[in-house]
Amino acid sequence: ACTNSDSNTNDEKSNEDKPGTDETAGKVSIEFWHAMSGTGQESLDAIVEGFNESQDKYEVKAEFQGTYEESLTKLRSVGGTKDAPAITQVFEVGTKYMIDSGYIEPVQSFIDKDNFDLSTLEQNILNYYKVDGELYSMPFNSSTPVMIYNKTAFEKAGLDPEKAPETFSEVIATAEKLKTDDMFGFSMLTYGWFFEQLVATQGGLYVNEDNGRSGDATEALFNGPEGLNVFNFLDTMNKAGTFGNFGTNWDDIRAAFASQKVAMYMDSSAGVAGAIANAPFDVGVAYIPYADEVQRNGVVIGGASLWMSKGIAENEQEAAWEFMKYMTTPEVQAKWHLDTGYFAINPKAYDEENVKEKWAEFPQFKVTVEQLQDTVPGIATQGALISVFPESRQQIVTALEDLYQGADPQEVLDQAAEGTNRAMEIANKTKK
Amino acid sequence: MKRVELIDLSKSYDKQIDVISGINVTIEPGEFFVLVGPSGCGKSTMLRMIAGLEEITSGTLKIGDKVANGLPPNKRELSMVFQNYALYPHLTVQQNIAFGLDVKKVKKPVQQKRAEDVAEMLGLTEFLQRKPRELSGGQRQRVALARAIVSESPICLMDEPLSNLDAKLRAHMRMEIRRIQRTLGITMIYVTHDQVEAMTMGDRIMILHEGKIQQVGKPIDIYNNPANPFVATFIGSPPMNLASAKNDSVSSTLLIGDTWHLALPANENYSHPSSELIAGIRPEHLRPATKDTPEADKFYVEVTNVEVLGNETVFSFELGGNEWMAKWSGQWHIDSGDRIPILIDTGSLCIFEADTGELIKKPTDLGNFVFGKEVLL
Amino acid sequence: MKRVELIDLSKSYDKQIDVISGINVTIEPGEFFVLVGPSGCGKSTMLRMIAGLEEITSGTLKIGDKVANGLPPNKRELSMVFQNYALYPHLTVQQNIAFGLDVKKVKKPVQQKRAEDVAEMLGLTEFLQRKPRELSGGQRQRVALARAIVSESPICLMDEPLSNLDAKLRAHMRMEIRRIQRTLGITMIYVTHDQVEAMTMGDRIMILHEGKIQQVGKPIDIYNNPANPFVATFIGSPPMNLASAKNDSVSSTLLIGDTWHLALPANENYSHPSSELIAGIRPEHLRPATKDTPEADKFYVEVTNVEVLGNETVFSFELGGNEWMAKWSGQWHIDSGDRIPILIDTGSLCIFEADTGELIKKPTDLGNFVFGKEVLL
Amino acid sequence: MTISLPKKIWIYFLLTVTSLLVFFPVLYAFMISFMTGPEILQGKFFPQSFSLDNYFKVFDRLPLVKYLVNSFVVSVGVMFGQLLVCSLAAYAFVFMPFKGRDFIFFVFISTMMIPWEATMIPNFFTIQKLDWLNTYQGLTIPFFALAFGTFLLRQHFKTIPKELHEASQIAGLSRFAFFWRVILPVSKTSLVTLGAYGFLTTWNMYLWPLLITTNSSVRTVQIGLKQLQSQEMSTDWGVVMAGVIVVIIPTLLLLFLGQKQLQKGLSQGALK
Amino acid sequence: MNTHVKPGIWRRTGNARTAFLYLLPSVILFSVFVFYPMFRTIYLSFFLTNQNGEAALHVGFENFAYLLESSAFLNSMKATVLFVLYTVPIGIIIALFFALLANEKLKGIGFFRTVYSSTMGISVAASSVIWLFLFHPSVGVFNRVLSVLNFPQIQWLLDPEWALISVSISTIWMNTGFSFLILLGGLQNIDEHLYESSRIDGAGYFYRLRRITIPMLSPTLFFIITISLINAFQSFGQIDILTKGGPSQSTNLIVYSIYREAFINYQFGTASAQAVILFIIILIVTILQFKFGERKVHYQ
Ligand SMILES: Nc1ncnc2c1ncn2[C@@H]1O[C@H](COP(=O)(O)OP(=O)(O)OP(=O)(O)O)[C@@H](O)[C@H]1O
Ligand SMILES: Nc1ncnc2c1ncn2[C@@H]1O[C@H](COP(=O)(O)OP(=O)(O)OP(=O)(O)O)[C@@H](O)[C@H]1O
Ligand SMILES: O=P(O)(O)OC[C@H](O)CO
Ligand SMILES: [Mg+2]
Ligand SMILES: [Mg+2]
Repeated sequence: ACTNSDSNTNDEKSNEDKPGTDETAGKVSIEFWHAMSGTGQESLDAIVEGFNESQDKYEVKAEFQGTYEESLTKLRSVGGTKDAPAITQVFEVGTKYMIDSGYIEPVQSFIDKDNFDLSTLEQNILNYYKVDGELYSMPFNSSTPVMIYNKTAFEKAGLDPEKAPETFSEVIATAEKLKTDDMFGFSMLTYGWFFEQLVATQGGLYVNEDNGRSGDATEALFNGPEGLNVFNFLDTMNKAGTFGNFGTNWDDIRAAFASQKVAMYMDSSAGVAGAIANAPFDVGVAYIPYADEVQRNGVVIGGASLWMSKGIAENEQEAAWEFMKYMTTPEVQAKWHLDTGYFAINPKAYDEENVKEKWAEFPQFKVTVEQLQDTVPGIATQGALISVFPESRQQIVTALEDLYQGADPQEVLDQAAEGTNRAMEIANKTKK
Repeated sequence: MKRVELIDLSKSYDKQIDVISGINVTIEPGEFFVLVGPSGCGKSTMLRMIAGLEEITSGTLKIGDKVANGLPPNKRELSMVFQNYALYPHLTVQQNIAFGLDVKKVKKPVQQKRAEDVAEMLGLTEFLQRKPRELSGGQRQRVALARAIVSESPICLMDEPLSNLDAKLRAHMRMEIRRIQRTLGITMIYVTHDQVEAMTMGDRIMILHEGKIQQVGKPIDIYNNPANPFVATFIGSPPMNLASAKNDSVSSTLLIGDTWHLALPANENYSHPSSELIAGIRPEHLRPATKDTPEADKFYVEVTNVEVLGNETVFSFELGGNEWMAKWSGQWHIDSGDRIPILIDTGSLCIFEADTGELIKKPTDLGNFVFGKEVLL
Repeated sequence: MKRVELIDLSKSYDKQIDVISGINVTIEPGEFFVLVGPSGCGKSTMLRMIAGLEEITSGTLKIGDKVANGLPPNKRELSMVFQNYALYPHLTVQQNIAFGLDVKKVKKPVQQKRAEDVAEMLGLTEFLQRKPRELSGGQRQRVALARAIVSESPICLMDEPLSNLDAKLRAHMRMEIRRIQRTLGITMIYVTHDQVEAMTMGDRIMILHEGKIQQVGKPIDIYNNPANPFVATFIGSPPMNLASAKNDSVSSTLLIGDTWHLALPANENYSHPSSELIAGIRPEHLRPATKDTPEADKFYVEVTNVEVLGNETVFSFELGGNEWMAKWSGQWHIDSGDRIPILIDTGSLCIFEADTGELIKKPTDLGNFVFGKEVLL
Repeated sequence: MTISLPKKIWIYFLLTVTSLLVFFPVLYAFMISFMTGPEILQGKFFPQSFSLDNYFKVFDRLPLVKYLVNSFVVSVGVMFGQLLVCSLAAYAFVFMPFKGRDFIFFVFISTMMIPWEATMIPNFFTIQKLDWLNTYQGLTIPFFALAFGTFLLRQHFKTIPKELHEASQIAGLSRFAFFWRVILPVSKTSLVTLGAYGFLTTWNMYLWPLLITTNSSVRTVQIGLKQLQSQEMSTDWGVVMAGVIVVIIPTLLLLFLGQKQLQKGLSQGALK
Repeated sequence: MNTHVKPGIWRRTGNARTAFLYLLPSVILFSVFVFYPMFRTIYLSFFLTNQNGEAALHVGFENFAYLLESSAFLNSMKATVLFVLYTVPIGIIIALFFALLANEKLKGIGFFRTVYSSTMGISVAASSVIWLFLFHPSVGVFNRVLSVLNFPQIQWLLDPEWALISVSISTIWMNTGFSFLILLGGLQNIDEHLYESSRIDGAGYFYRLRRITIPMLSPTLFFIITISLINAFQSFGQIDILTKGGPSQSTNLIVYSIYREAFINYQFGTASAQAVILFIIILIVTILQFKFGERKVHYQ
């Protein structure tokens, strides 16, 4: 790919590090951009190493590129050029953008060519990433939200630690009981993702055009009754003083839970392992709550998937495909699941010995998987597809913050919807 | 060895008042030219203009026959001792001295040799490795001097280069500077406040006052024939005594300071008998009256102040509202309040016209001694 | 009006070499104390120690009976003229002068009045609104002086305050400083290189050499009875002529510089006849021989250099490897190479022991004149 | 100058108290770098034991040595580049009068006001076109010209006694020689300050190196720091703080060495 | 500061030409890496951009009109101004205080100087991480101290009333090191003789401070004030890590808002418009600062 890197001093280095030029080993070398840091990166590096050792035709180089947002920005800048990597990890809300960008090769073409059996993968996950029946990217790290609670505190408050509250009003009541001078009853990270989930589990849509899946969405729907339910739910607790606001930072809310400042909170399934490890008390994991007047629909998949670049050498695409396939194997998924708490996209992974052992030790893990598998398929739980999702999430964060400051729920939701509408309008207007 | 010519040179800092105006003078190649004048009269300004550091407001400056008004300083091939030294604070004494040589790409060993020689001459050898801030005032001044000397440029400008040195060192430096200037044939322009330097070092002196030339000439000529009262009082220490005077052509006497009647020789006659005059006499020409002095020639003065300087004694008295001073060799036991008889010789009198300041009578008897006339060989 | 006492004072900048060592001297209240010495001998250092700007390495400094070693400068109630002026570049002349008063919370109008008065006295009135960088060297120095004068502190330290002024202004300033010091009874410690200042301003002079006291005393006493050859050559300009000498007790003559035999009066006898001596005589005591001089008393010298200073003439000749100088009043027409007969009077001779430098014979005949003895009243 | 004892005590007191306040966060981070997860959440100040586990983990997880070397190369490169480019410009601004000088200077200054974030994307494309992605020059050259540095040096050059310029002119020094041999040595203090600034800001840069590097060949240590923190997985604070300590130690050392260069009065003794 | 030479025309241009040579490296680099992107930014501010960040729809001044009406943007401006007001004066005063302390000639002063300047050696990212911990609502030191002292706890970063103040506190901490270093350098350059002279006059500490130190330090102060103002307007890293602009937009400084608009929302058009407005604000502040500030500055 770097044939025209002329006489700069870095020639050697670039030859070494750039994909496709590892002539000495005769291997096809590709780059894999990801946004995994911390333990996620550790695990990922190990998996990549495993792949490289498992065969001698391909070599994958995993390169960290910053947060989801940062790596996407970078991808936008190099997309379609020789600097683009063969594989990129993009978060779920970037799906629409990626499809529209024209920089990517849908994995569906390889699936077809290779007769890859998709049914081995978790259907609920595929649901999200399938657009118009086609799979554009290979799911990889998937998470869902769960509600984590302090069993010991439940006991102290005279509640059944094995029975977590399920509906909004139950949560409100339980929170009331759990609230002490030092401890709030309930909390949720100020992050749009959780709001999306709480809307979806009620069967509510985020945007029109069937959540953006039957056409470009033009109007936000999350300020409808389902959204309002969520805001009212939070508002009630906030006004009652049973809701603890720990901001937008994952660590803050987790620390609050671990240091018993809050008894129940919403977290990603990927956070369960940490919560259990850090808490000096018994930790319970439950499904996310839903509004009393509706049926539980379940959760939308979160996390990220792997995208293949278009316009790169064929053998590089092949390498990328091989790697993706490798990533779906039960062994890899088991390791990934255990290291990080993300789901195994291949349910067979749950049959692996080490997973079983772990589940025996921490039955809480199972809850996250069950919740996903219990999810009712539908437009709502399939998740929204809009290209301006990050911006919309920002609007929600602001709305939540205003809500916690005592603003009117409907008003702030409408504002967020308005902002989202404008963003969508601009996006549609400027679309090529 | 270059001529420096100043033609109608003027300078103004604020575009309003000229601090220097209409200077016309030619400094000959190899000449030692001394510039004196009261504080603030524009000496440094003039040097700085010649050096190219100060813009010339009007007039022409020629260096070695070429007009140099716009020439940058580094093209003028001169060296300069700044009144405030301007040493390089980050360099050692050695490096400061050798700096100019280094600039001219003189070889290192030669640089070092020359720097050391000059340092030796100026008594700086033991400070060669120090930074300027670790030196005493006089030592810094010597470094500044060394820097100019070592460069051996054809033109050298020195702005009060010896002001912070003691008498002994200064005497030594006077000689050395003069010697070097002669040996190398440097054209030297030298600003000083020191009478001895002015009198002994220069081929010519120029006296500047309020930015204007008062007189240019050989030191001794200026001393003997000051062009105007300003020069008369400026050159010579203590200065020439001055008092208003009137010429009484009838009695052929001169009335000095309204009190002293001095008989004039018959042939002396001042063209403007009615006009106001200024009479001047140097302190050393006010001599003690001796036993043999006829009483009529004695002037009695009441001493107001006495200073015994070791080898001479200066006392003051009042005449016509001015303080007059007399200087006699030796240590005299005089006290304030003493009445002392003194002698005035008309021969040593200067007379100026009061309005124009023009010298109309030169002193004739200057206490000039020639062996064979006064003393027996 | 405070005493300043220095007891065994020493100072070292680098903890190795003492630049000042073992100074013991008491400066009386209201005294005008002059400090002289060659460049780099430690004068400024000593002033700075008294001012509290430089740490005292060892010894005791008392100001007005209190030990002041650790006293911060602002508690010492003194004023100082720095050798390098240390003007505040960001303040105008007026503000510079009034700075100390402002510190002492003197009322604004009073400040202004006093600043203007002093400026008037120093001829700075027209520059009051200028910044230091727009002044000439001498003007800056006068601002520094004004700043010290205006404060009227009981102790005043001045470090070469007149070095950049012309002779006329300097004479004027000498008088003014002396007058103010007397009127206010200030204790003044004054560093100078100027012979006239040293001789005329101080109640006492102290001569410092390489950080050690050479002599302290009244100016005229020091001039007449220098404690050692260093002082002898340092005070007086041109300096005292020195040459090695031997006492021939048999013929009762003194052999000076291996060439001159000087008959000694019978009663003169130097304790160590065999030891090496140094003979010294001041240039003004080398007088011209006249017709009446007996040929035996004449010494013929060959003139090597002549300087006519206007009111006096200095010429040099060589004696025993040293350059000697003679100074005669008036303008003498002497040329280099002339052979001139001169007279030496044993009465004006100084004799020092060569090893210790101790003065063993004071000059008796100093050309002292008293009216009534030499001249007729 | 002498300082009296009570004043000395008072100053030492103030120095100690304020430096403790200033240094507390760093000290705290240092302590945390030895703690285990639960210890941290319990909010202790002193770790139970000073175990180096977290440090081992840091070095284990990342090619930290390589990152440190890269950071060092890049920071030193930017430092020297800035010193050269800025001092040249500042010199022109102070010692060469020309028409429109103030205007050009102001244009220079105005570049400081342009938010870096606003220029980053076009710059990225420029670097990409130059084929400087993943190279040291891509990481350094865009930062060589620095209005801030030009400004800093100009302020300092303006305080240099003009007599030095004059003396040098008379000595026959060319413009450049004066710059090189007098101005730069005399301005050591400011150059050290600017050097420290350039080094440290480069050392601390995150977004740009992230953007123009796609692999670890020339990546700098701040990206490493970021890699230690994870968004959704519980951050291992002990390890992060260990990383923080590893990352700041070289810069603290540099500051310590640099401050020795901030000696008193480099232009003192120049004038009478 | 000029080489007083007769202004012949050839010579004047000669000066300009040499000057240009010295300025050339800066000029080239600025043109490529600052001016070109800046013009591009200005250009983009008149467009709506597509998902790839390319100008897609010319909208004239619409972006600006939208921003100036948008309460969110006005709020950003307000937050920015408040942030500048909180951080710049206090930061400089503290740094000056430290610099004055550390300028004393005492044993071990080097250690203290290093400590004071240490925050400069800690990247914004690293220090923000540390402060995030200090401000932590549950395990943070500040709240622990408050609870030990029996004061009500403060939601440092979560309460919109406090968030900006908290961010300001940490920003001041981060910036003192640098300001300190610059001011110390300035102090060190003041001629010792001036202090000597004033001490002899009996000037007390504060008098000296007011009449000598501050005026002589004025070029440095002017410099650091200008720089601090500009830096404050452009603070980004701490916001990103500490609050991400929240809560309730209370810390959504303009630069952060630009970042979000450009890097998260990928709206280069409006982001550019914001950048242009920010640029104009800083420009005005700096011009004022030069106009009124530099007058009081004393150069040698
Ligand atoms: N800061 C310093 N560090 C080291 N040595 C110094 C320092 N200041 C002065 N000296 C040395 O101490 C000696 C005495 O210096 P001082 O300034 O007291 O001399 P001075 O008598 O005032 O001379 P001058 O008449 O030339 O001003 C000199 O040799 C000088 O070089
Ligand atoms: N930069 C300036 N701006 C305005 N006026 C100035 C400037 N420099 C000097 N002057 C004034 O010009 C006049 C001449 O100054 P100059 O320095 O030439 O005097 P000088 O003869 O060298 O005096 P001195 O013997 O005191 O050094 C003085 O009155 C001085 O105040
Ligand atoms: O942090 P992750 O990987 O669980 O992803 C959470 C959200 O789905 C990101 O958009
Ligand atoms: Mg002058
Ligand atoms: Mg001195």
